[in-house]
Amino acid sequence: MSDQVTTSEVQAEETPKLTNKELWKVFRNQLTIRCANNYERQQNAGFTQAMMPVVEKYYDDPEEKREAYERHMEYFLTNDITSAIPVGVAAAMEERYATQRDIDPDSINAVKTALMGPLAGIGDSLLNGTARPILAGLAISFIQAGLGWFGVLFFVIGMSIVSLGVRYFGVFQGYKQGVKLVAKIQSSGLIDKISDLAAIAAYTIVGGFIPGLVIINIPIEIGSGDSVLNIQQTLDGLVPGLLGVLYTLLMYVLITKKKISAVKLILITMVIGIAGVYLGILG
Amino acid sequence: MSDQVTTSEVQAEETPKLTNKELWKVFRNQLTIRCANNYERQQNAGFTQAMMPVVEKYYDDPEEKREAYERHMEYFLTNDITSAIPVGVAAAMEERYATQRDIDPDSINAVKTALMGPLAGIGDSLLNGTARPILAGLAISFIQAGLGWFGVLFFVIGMSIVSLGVRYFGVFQGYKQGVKLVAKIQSSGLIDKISDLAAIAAYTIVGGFIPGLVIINIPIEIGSGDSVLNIQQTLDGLVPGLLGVLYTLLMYVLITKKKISAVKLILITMVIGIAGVYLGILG
Amino acid sequence: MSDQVTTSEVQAEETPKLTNKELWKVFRNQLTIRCANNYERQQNAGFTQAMMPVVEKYYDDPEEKREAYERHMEYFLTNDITSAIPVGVAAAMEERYATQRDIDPDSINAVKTALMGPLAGIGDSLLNGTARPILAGLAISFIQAGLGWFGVLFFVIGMSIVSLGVRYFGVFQGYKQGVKLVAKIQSSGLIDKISDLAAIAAYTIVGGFIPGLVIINIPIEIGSGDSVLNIQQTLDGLVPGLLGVLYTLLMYVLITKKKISAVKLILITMVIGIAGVYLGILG
Amino acid sequence: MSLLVQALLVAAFVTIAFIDSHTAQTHIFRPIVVGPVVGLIMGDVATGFTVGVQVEMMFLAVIFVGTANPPDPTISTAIATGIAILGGGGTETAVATALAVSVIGQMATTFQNSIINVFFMHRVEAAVEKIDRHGIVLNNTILPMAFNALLYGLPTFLAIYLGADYVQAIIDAIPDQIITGLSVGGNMIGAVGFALLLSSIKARKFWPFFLLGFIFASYFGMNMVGIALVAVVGVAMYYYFVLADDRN
Amino acid sequence: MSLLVQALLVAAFVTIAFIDSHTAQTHIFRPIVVGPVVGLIMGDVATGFTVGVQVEMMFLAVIFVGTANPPDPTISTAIATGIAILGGGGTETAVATALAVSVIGQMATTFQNSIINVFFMHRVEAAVEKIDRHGIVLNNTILPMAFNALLYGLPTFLAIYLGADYVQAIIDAIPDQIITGLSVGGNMIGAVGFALLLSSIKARKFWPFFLLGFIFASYFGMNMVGIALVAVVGVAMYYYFVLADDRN
Amino acid sequence: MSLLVQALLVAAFVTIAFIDSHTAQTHIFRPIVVGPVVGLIMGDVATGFTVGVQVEMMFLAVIFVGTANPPDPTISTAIATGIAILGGGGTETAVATALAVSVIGQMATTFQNSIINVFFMHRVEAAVEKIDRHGIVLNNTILPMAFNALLYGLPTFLAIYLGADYVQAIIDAIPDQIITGLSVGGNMIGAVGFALLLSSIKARKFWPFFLLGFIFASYFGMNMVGIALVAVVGVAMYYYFVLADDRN
Ligand SMILES: OC[C@H]1O[C@H](O)[C@@H](O)[C@@H](O)[C@@H]1O
Ligand SMILES: OC[C@H]1O[C@H](O)[C@@H](O)[C@@H](O)[C@@H]1O
Ligand SMILES: OC[C@H]1O[C@H](O)[C@@H](O)[C@@H](O)[C@@H]1O
Repeated sequence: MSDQVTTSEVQAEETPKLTNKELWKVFRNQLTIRCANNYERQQNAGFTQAMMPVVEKYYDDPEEKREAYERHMEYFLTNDITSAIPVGVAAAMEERYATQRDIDPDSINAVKTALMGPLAGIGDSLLNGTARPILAGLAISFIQAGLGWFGVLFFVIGMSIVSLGVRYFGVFQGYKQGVKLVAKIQSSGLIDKISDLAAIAAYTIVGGFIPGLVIINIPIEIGSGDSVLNIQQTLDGLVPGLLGVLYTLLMYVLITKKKISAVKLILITMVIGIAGVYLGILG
Repeated sequence: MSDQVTTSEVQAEETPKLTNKELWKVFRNQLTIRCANNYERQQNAGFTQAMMPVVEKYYDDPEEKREAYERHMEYFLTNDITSAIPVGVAAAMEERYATQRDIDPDSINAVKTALMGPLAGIGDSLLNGTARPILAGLAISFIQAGLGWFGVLFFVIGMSIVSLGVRYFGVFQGYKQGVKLVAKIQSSGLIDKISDLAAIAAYTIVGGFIPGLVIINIPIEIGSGDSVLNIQQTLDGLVPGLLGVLYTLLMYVLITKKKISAVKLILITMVIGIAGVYLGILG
Repeated sequence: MSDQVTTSEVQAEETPKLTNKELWKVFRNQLTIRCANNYERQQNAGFTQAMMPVVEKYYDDPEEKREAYERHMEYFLTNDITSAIPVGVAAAMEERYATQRDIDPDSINAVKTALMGPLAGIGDSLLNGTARPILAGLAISFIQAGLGWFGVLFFVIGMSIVSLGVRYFGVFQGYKQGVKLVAKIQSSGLIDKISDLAAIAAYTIVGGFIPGLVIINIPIEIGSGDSVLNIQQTLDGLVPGLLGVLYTLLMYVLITKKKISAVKLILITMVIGIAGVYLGILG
Repeated sequence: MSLLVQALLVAAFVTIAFIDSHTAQTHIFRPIVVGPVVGLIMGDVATGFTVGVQVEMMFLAVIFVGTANPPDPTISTAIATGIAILGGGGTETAVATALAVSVIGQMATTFQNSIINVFFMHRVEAAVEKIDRHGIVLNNTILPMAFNALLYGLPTFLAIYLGADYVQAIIDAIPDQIITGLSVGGNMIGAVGFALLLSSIKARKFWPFFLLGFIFASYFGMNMVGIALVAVVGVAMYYYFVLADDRN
Repeated sequence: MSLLVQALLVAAFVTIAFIDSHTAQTHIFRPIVVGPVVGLIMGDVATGFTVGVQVEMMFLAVIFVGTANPPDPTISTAIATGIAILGGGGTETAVATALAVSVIGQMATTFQNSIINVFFMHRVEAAVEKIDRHGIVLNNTILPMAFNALLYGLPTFLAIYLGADYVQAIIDAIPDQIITGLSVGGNMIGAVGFALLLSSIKARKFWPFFLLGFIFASYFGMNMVGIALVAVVGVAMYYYFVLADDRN
Repeated sequence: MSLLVQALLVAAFVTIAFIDSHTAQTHIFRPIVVGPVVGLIMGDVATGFTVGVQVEMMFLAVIFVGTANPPDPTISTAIATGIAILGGGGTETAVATALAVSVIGQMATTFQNSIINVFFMHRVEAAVEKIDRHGIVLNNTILPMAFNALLYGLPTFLAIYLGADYVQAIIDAIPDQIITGLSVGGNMIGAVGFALLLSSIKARKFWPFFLLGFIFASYFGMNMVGIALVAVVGVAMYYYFVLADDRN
């Protein structure tokens, strides 16, 4: 196998690589990942724009170009900042496919999809859930200590470093790792293995985030005096966060089995929230 | 392998099946599963009565009939209500053995035994530990709200639906799944796989139930003033629930190694309880 | 394979075994395991002295004797008392190597190293963390109850039984199990399997002990009034015990990658502690 | 209605309730049903509801598992309701005696499971030898259920008929240590049932899951539903990642 | 500076802040920045800092995940700061209105994501069909960002220009149940995002890890970082002990 | 008995106690033994018991693991008992000084392990080169144990002989930050021991178990016995479900 790898690597060397300048272009376009964020296919348009420098460089045939763009118009949702990593990886894979034709173009979306879940979870917890509150907390303290605008600047610069730094890392390193990846992609079931590991991370993270982020509370109390039955407390005594996970699974079934669009489900959910409050069964 | 399965299924079609009327008979007899519940072999007599309609239908030879009945007089213990599931499965297996002779009759008890532990745990936690307190809590609330007999009726009807519904499901679905099972039973190690999975569930559940359900408390305090040593607190500081699990393991050793009967152990345990209270070392 | 084992066992029978008297000698020398305990290679000298009776019995050639002693001068660290187990096992392995030459002498240190982590963890938690506080607690209670010297004696005798009993068990049983081990050692990858299982135990235990035993606290508070940011609380809100595990991993990197000696790291750590307190960033 | 008739009716209901608890389990044996029904018989439904609700709430979290044999809620509710209505001493004292009386039901059940039903089960075995269908039904169902009248109906009848003082006298006659001892023992006998379940497990190599379940419940105080979920994770992982992989 | 100019400047800043939150995310959209900047525009930096710090602390733990759409901190800080400076009624009432106003931003974002951007995304799709690079950029970036002026800038302008009473009147006009209902719904719509992520997972057989993550968070109250660590353990164990072993 | 003789006897006992802690570990080095014995020597057994019990309880939960080097209980009990008896100032102040003095023992042990015993260990190595059995025993056991008299016996002797004021003067001379710093450092040096254990592990691919153990202790506050049980589960599962399966 090692011979084979070497050969692949040799071929890889021969592939015209994205220059640093072109990668910076990808970086700039990746910044728009959330601009047209929408409940139908989320960050798909943004991803497509991020891929523009790569598609324009490697594809000449209009039909192929269109196919490449269409590929990235598929559903895509992850943390805005860490999405730079699949952007970098996808750049390497498009490059390989365009120049060598030795990988399956479907594998590009397979890898993107695999990375969505883990990167959403890790990005949200480490950036939104950790870095931001810490920097904001420090900034508040500086302001309290009378440092005023210094605190504000400290926060903005700190968050810029985090946001742009991770994106820079994501695009450049993602590309570099993507190049290594495609060199080995013929080896048995590599894409499957990536999907497997990503599935483990995504399932664990989604399952673990739900109790804190999908919150449904039934404020009904039956009876009075000593023997009041608080429904929410009873449910929490059995399985804390049960309603949130059940509602998520209901959404899952409606999306996968009934093919109801996310846009509809979100509007329905808002209506349920308001109706539930009016009826006194949610709150 | 798929060919083989098909053949088996074809044969299965040819087997004279239990009619709905006969399954209702099994259902009625299953209701007696706990009548002669005893500490020697628990629900064995009840299981045997539940099997009566099946045994009487399929076996003509008296010797075979006796063997079939004896089979079910073996030790059996699970939740009264969920026991309907192994009853249904065993019905299908007896049917297959009687008519086709292509399964090992020992596998019938193997499957029953495998299902005992998981169904005891799941039945007790979901029926006794969840459905009953919720329905009772609601009923209490209705009564507190002045609805009186409606609350009582609500509780009795609710619990009847739970109790009889699960039994109905158990006998009919258990039978249906059992028929599928026997069709595949020749496939490599299916019984072993069922036993393996059941063992995982049973071990987890038994290990996890012990701290809440086998409670031993040593009320001894040594010393006085600031330096009182509370033995129970010290033990709980190391391994909460240690004594309960150790006592269970002692019972296990006495049953498996010393072949002491459960009846004896239960009487001895009661005596230990009373003696311990007299001596002031339990309480 | 069973034939092979039998043959090995027959050979094992023929090996001149350590007599009980000689094992007692090992026991006595094992008592010195901690005498020259040092931060460079910890209990290595003590282990070497413990091996003396074995080395002197089985090796005649001075060169081989020296090699055997040198072997045990390697790094060794575990709980003082449970270290008797690897002492017993190593005695059996030295015996086998000296008399049969059919095991790899490197495997002796491999087995010793494998046992270090698990025995440190289990020894410390069960002896230092469980037996000692319980016996001391009881002794205190006896003293409080006016039994005076009886409490003291009770404690000393109790701890002697624990300390010497476990060592006796360790040397004699360790030797016995070691003899069995070497008889099977040719079987495929036995040493690897022991190392694997020991690695699992050691990693779990070390990871699990760090939060309680490597404690780093940053007493800095920024801001004032309602919006005080307590750094330690913020860190604990994210990952309790984070600093301790990071410092341990830093030490790990310095030891394995930078080859900095443990003695230096310990002195540096003490200096960091004192400097940190002076600067108000640790405490 | 004379007290004799009332006592007989209450005893009959308790017997039927125990038959229910041994068969269809519509749960008429629970305090929340027994209280009102006995109140109806004794002519004071309101008190019946009060006592029923109170005792039900005391027993809400008591779960019947394996051989564990917790204090009996059925007889105790019946007697407590009767005493409350007859004695007129308020529901509080009635409920207090109920708890004490529940030990009597517990003792009766222990006796039933360890002596009486062992006897009948062996008679079922004899019937099986003779392939005697009617013998199976007689000894598995009819006779054991008839015994409920003796074990649970009779004490109830006596308690109602002879009155609160009599019950109190009997309870007082039982040393405190016996009562505490029975409940201490009752808390322990679950161990036998779990040991029986454990000994029924064929695939012994899965014992680490026993320790796993224990750790979660012991150190993290996980409840029964949580443990069942952990079991599901264990089973599913073993199925997908060990068993299913072998198939290939 | 006239109020008109001030209101226009604040609205411009809010629009820019929202563009930042949709692109580079330097985080100038956070209360701690918005407060002081609006204070500067309105001529009272001190109040700007006070309001900014207070609202930031209220939103410190609110995390944006998937489709979950929490109350908006940007508009609400801008308006609260404006009201505090103009109304002179103290920061407390200003901050209180801020929370109510945050629902408006939340509604705007829901509208943007579910209607407006769906529209633009389909226009991007059309541009792709025609391989029209400029169409992609126009419809993915320029037009959606221009809409921020309408969705977030305009309400801000009106609130500042028309004043506290006007804002209060609008808020009062919205029934309490709508406001609570929107926040209840907002707490629930995360379910859709998680469902989308779940439906994107190919290797369905790993669902037991979903239950595992849920158990740790539900029963043991583990936080997001802890869950991420558990995911690392799961991935690594599967990699080393299942995948890597297969390679041999 | 003159004070000189008493001080010598106490110093001798402390030396022996340290030899015990380095060899057979009958645990005569624990406060609960040291207190009464020193009391006996100093002629006030009652005070010895009081101080011994109090210091023992302060050190009850302090566990010696790896390189972690907690405050020393032996010298400090001896000196505290001596001071309490001689000074007559009550046990409270005596015990308070004990805690301060425990840092001296801790420093001595750090010195012993990092300098003295490193020296002797190298002499053992030289003896091994010459296959000199007596050299091994001399340098591994006899000389290091003799040094205990110097490291622990001498300070004890001086403290008792020169008296409470002297000890206090020395303690006062040490800056507070040094004392706190030593204990802060002492809390950290366990890291080195754990790092050494980690670096001794061959099969690196099992590192996920490190994270697992850490998660259980960190997030769920599991104690050492619990962690050991988790390790047992891990080892057993890997043995049965990975290693044993391979055998087939
Ligand atoms: O635990 C299984 C089962 O055991 C016994 O039969 C009774 O206690 C039942 O209530 C329980 O369901
Ligand atoms: O969860 C992933 C991602 O979902 C949405 O795009 C937004 O809520 C982001 O803040 C979040 O990072
Ligand atoms: O941790 C293992 C071991 O390390 C050192 O040798 C000492 O702290 C012992 O008390 C401990 O048992």
